Amino acid sequence: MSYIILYALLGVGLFVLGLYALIIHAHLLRKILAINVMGTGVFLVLVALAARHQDAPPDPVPHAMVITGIVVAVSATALALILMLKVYAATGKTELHDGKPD
Amino acid sequence: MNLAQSLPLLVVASSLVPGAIIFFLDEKQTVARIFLNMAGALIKLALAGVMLWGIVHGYHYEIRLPLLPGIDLFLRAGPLAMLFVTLSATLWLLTTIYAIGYLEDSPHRSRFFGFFSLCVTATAGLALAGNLLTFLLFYELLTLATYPLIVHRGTEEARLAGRNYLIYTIGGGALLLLATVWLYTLTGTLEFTARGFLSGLDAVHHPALIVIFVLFIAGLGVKAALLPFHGWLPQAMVAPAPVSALLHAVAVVKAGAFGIVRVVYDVYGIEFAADLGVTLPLAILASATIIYGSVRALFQDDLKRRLAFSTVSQVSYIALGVAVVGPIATIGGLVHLVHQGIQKVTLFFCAGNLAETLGIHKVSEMNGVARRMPWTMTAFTISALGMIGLPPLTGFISKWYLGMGALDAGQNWVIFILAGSSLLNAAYFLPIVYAAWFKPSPSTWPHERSFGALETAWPLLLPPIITAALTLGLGLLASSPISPLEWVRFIASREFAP
Amino acid sequence: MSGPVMTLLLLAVPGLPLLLAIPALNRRLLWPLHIALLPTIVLLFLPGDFSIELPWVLLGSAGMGIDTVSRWWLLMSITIWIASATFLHKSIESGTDNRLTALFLLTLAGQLGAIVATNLVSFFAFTTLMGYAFVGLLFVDGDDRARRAGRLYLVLLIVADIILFEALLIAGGLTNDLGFAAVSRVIAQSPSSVFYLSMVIAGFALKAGFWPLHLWLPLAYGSARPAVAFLLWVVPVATGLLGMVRWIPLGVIAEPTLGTLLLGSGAAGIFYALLFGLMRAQWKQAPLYVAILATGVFAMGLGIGMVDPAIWNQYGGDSAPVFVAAVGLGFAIIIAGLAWLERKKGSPSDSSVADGTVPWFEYWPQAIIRWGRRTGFDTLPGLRESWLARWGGLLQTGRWQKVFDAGEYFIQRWAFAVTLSLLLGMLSVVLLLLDVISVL
Amino acid sequence: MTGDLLGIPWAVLLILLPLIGGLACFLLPSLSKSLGLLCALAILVAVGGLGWQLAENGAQRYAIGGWGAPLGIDLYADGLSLLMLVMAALVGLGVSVYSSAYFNGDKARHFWPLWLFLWAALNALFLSADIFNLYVTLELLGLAAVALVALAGGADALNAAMRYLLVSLLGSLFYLLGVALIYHGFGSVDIAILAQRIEPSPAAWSAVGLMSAGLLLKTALFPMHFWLPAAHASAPAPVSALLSALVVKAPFYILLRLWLEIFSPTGAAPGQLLGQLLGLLGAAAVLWGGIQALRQTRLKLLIAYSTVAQLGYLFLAFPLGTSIAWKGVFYLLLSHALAKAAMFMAAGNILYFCGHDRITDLDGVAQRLPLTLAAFSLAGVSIMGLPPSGGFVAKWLLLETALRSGQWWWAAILILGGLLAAAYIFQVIGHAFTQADAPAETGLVPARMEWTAVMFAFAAILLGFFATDAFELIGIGAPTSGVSGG
Repeated sequence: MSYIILYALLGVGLFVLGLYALIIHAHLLRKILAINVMGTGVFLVLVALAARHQDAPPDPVPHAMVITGIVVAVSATALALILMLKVYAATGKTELHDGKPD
Repeated sequence: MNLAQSLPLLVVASSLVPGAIIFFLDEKQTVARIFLNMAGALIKLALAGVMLWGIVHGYHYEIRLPLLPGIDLFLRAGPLAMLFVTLSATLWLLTTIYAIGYLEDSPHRSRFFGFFSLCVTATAGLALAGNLLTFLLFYELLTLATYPLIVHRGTEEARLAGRNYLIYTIGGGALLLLATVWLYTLTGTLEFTARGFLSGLDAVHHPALIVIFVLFIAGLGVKAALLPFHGWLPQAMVAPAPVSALLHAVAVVKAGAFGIVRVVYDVYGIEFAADLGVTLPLAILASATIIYGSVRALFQDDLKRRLAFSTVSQVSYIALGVAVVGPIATIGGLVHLVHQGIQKVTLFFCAGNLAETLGIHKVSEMNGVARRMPWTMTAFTISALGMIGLPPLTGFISKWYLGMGALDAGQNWVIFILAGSSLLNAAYFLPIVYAAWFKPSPSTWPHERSFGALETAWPLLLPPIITAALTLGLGLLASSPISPLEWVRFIASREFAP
Repeated sequence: MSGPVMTLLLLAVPGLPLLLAIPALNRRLLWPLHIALLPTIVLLFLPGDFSIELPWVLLGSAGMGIDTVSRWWLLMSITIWIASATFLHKSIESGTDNRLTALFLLTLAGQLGAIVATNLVSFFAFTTLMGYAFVGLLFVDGDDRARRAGRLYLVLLIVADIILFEALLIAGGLTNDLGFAAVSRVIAQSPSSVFYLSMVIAGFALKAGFWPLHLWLPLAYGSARPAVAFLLWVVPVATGLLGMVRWIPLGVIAEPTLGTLLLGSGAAGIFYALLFGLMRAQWKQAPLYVAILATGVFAMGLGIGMVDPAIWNQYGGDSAPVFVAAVGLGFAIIIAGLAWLERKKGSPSDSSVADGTVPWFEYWPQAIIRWGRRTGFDTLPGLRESWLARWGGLLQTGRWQKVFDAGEYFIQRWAFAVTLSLLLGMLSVVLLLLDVISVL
Repeated sequence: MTGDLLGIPWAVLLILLPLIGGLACFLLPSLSKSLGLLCALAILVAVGGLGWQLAENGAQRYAIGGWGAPLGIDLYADGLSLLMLVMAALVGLGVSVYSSAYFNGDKARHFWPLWLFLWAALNALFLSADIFNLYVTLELLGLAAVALVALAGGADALNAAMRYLLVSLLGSLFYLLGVALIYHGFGSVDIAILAQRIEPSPAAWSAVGLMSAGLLLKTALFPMHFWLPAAHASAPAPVSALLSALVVKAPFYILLRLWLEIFSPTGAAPGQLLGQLLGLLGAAAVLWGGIQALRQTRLKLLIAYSTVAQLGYLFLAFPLGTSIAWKGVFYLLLSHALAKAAMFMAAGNILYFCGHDRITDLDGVAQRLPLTLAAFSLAGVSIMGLPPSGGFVAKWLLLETALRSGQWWWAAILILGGLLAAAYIFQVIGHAFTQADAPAETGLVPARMEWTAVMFAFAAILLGFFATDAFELIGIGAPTSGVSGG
């Protein structure tokens, strides 16, 4: 088992971890963090898989993708944080109320 | 596309365009609305006349617009189509006059007349439909256009009646759609053809064809108020009288009956349908409806409900005439399409007059009403006697051909159905006539309105008198060259030509 | 006489009364009563047989005409109608119901039309018109008893019309030409003649009030005014008899069973009339029993004619109309005389007041309808209603609501979990895969 | 002249126009209304130009800035993209007109830039030729949409927006993981290249699984629709219209592209199985969405659940899989977009007028807002799939395929779904027709808002008459060539 695979598996692990956290935690900040962890996991997979063989130079395309992805993730996080603050201001809670009809 | 080719389209447009404009008229623009209504109705009638003349002289009127891949929107003015178009155009004119008088000073007239015109558009369209898809299109349009008319009064009762109407008709429409698509997957064509287009199909498909036939009858039977599907009709009586008149005489109920005629003759072909063994069950169903509707009518005190159950019974004559396989019964069934329309429209006009002028809604309130409104009740009486099938009225002609057709086809049991139905018709119509003419009238009526010298407003009085005269005239002169009977004979000769 | 004039006259025989009935509908008019009879009178005195075909009317084979037989009937009818009209004139003047005129004219049109009809369909149409208008006349004119009589007659009339319609259908199935002569010819050779004959006899027996079916006649007679009483013979009875003569191929066909039946009915009628006419000894009722007697005699004659056609050919064909005419005239004279006597004596009419009891022929149908309403036709919809209500209840009870609410809530809360389970499965695949890839 | 016009890179313009428009609105808030409307018109023209180009020259491919794959960004336009672009342009124009009356003041200032950015993302998404760009545009689309939902303010809307954002991000990440696997396995993200290279392999299957899962979550296929009703119902009316008409269609479009061009050759058995599964979920969505819609007491929620049901129809084509069925789905996309936009606008009008959208209290709407009710009803006709609407054409094609292939149960679902739709739509109409006791008016609805709704509804109906022409246009570049003929 090569280290590439190790990285990739690590990425997948982060992804699953983030997913787990996203579901488990009610606090919005934690949810947002969880999403970020998931994103990081995916980026890790991308970067790791860029090296097709241990000897060959890594493929640059996934790296470009990761950079793009990070930009997107940053803006998404910013929006999420703002939204969280607004939710807090409007409801006084940092959680989503579940779909139970009022 | 020349002018002659587009005539069918013009017939449809002659009510669609005025209807569309009327929607946008202000409530107060009464004159403009009346003008549009009358102009549309007269133009339609004139166009129908031109096309009748043309068909007799060998012209063909058809027009196609592509709709779906492989299937067109197809309007064709065949003899059968023209029978229905002429009927609807004539009765639309009269009903419009009636409705103008009936709805004087009531709210939402623009909306009412808009949908009214749409309703007639749909009727004309499904009469002229040259294939099942076009038929389906107008069939559904009819469902939708009628709904606002039924709930027009805006009461809770009207809303529930409308809901019930939709439950039945939308369900029926769904079945019809299913049947149509299924048929299309088997044949690849949906075009109405004299004597059907299915007989060439492989015998493997025959069970499927039987199922499709059942779907068709169920889908169309909802509108035609065949036995288990008739429940919406008596409830729909909350609608204003002109709507009931239109509903029962030309639009909804007739659309169902007309559809059955189309399916049996021009999709399956009567002989093929008989080979499949589906006509006898249809005949039995129609007979059961005839008897059941009459029996139910017997026990209704509400006049319009009684008339509604009478429709349930009478419209099934058409299906019966179709299902008793044979040229003569066909004549009976088809001519009843016209005759029942004229008679029933008269009855509803009269019921509306009673309600509007005197506030009478129940049979038990009708004692001596004929002294107060002799013309209305004369029209009513003539139509009621026509319904019973007394000569020389139109109902007699229908029953005669149905009876002769049954004998001709060796289905003697139908005679007993006819006799029983006549007896029941008499049992629920004659007490009304008796009470109206011969019982002493009460000192006051529920809600009397005065109209000067006339017994009621002339737009309310004229239409029933004309239709009653037609009941008499078309029956008496049934064999004249311009009668519906002659036209129906022409159609039947086409369907059964050797 | 030239063709067009005769045609016009023939058409006017039923046509003029019909036209005159329209303005009389809601106004009290006197003048049409006699004027309506004019064309018939003129026609009566114009010599020669004449007939016309009306190809456009009804089933395409309607026709009218006049011959020796119909002249006799016309003569008799006209006499009675004139008498009746005269009497009616007086009562209308004295201010009774103004609808009398219209109904009188309609009845007149139907009766005269039936006499000049030359085929089954037009005869049927005219007698129907006549019958229903006459029922109206009974209703308008009389008291409770007359109305009751009218209702009974109406029921008989409906049944008779249905039966005759079936007979008509049988005839129509055999021949396209429904003229009397053609039908006689065809029926005589047809295997279904027994059906046809029994239906015709039953139908007209109902209309003419043959013996067991005469019940309404005394009722009507007892309370109707003289003008209407006149008509009792000429309208329902005589026209019914005429129908039998016209529709049955007498003298051609031998049908002993039916003939015997008719004979029996006629004899019973005679017996009944004699017995009751004598027993009641109420002189005012006498003309009616004469009429019943005459009907019985006529029925016997018909019966004999059917048992042995030869006898009919020898006597019946000529004597029947004369007989009917004679009876009719006698009937009219008696009634007129009675009315005159009554007026002279100034005695109040002794028409018995209704006693409030409902006769059996009304009681039973009403009871059946009541029963039917109670048991069947009110419970059936009621049942449906209750089912619908139960269905509505099902829809409204919390159960379904809760199911759907809970379902949607479940999905909302567990959405992530649902997603998770879907995706974790896929992830495990991924992990496996990465293994595979590395091996490759 | 015509040559010059044909030479213009309309596809690039389609992305640039809203982008620049959005920037301009952001910079010049006072002019945002007119700028937005102008931009909407310009986009319509550009779509027209692109359509003409396609009709003349067939499917188009642009390499932006001359850089080719793998590093450059390629745009690809065929009939399917054109369909989506036309849909976006039509709905976009209508929404712009509607919004110009609906939003005022501060909200208008926020709305226009966001909306134009969203439009840019949409157009870019529909024109993307590679699966990574699809990811980027999808993400941008999601962010803009979330911001627009939040525009309504209030606890409900913010909650819904937050949930929507989380779901959206989650879905995108799944998709991106799939993209990573695909790229690793086949060395390209270009759809056309992948279509040739891809072969049935475990890697391909797992990528299919991941990407589909992410996209299904964003398309709100039952049972992953939980976020949709709240988001669509609590957003401002024009935004609801946008979301239901366009935004949910974008992930579906990606799914369609992948399925038709990349996944369909990846082996019959799992494809069949997945297709059946999707069909099953779609059927469940149709029924569940219909029932839930029927049970709603508020109009906008009803419409939102109706969207859930209608999205279910889209998935019925997966098990059927013939080109006729796909045509039906394409048409359903378009007609649903128009009809649903009309419905949400009508609901917006009612809300604007009555101040509430409780269905049982809609008395008298038929009298006071006849145009709005007409819009709702006509749109309902298309939603129910009654002729001659666009919805009918779609339903007919799907029914035909279902019956032809003997899979009658899908036909039953279609019929049942239509009945349910009729039930919930007429529930509203029935209440709207009852007479009001006392008029409870709060404000007059601007004519522009009523008319836009009516125009959309009419367009949804008229769509039924242009099916044959439309299919010719959609057929450019043969987007369904990968599937078996029908």
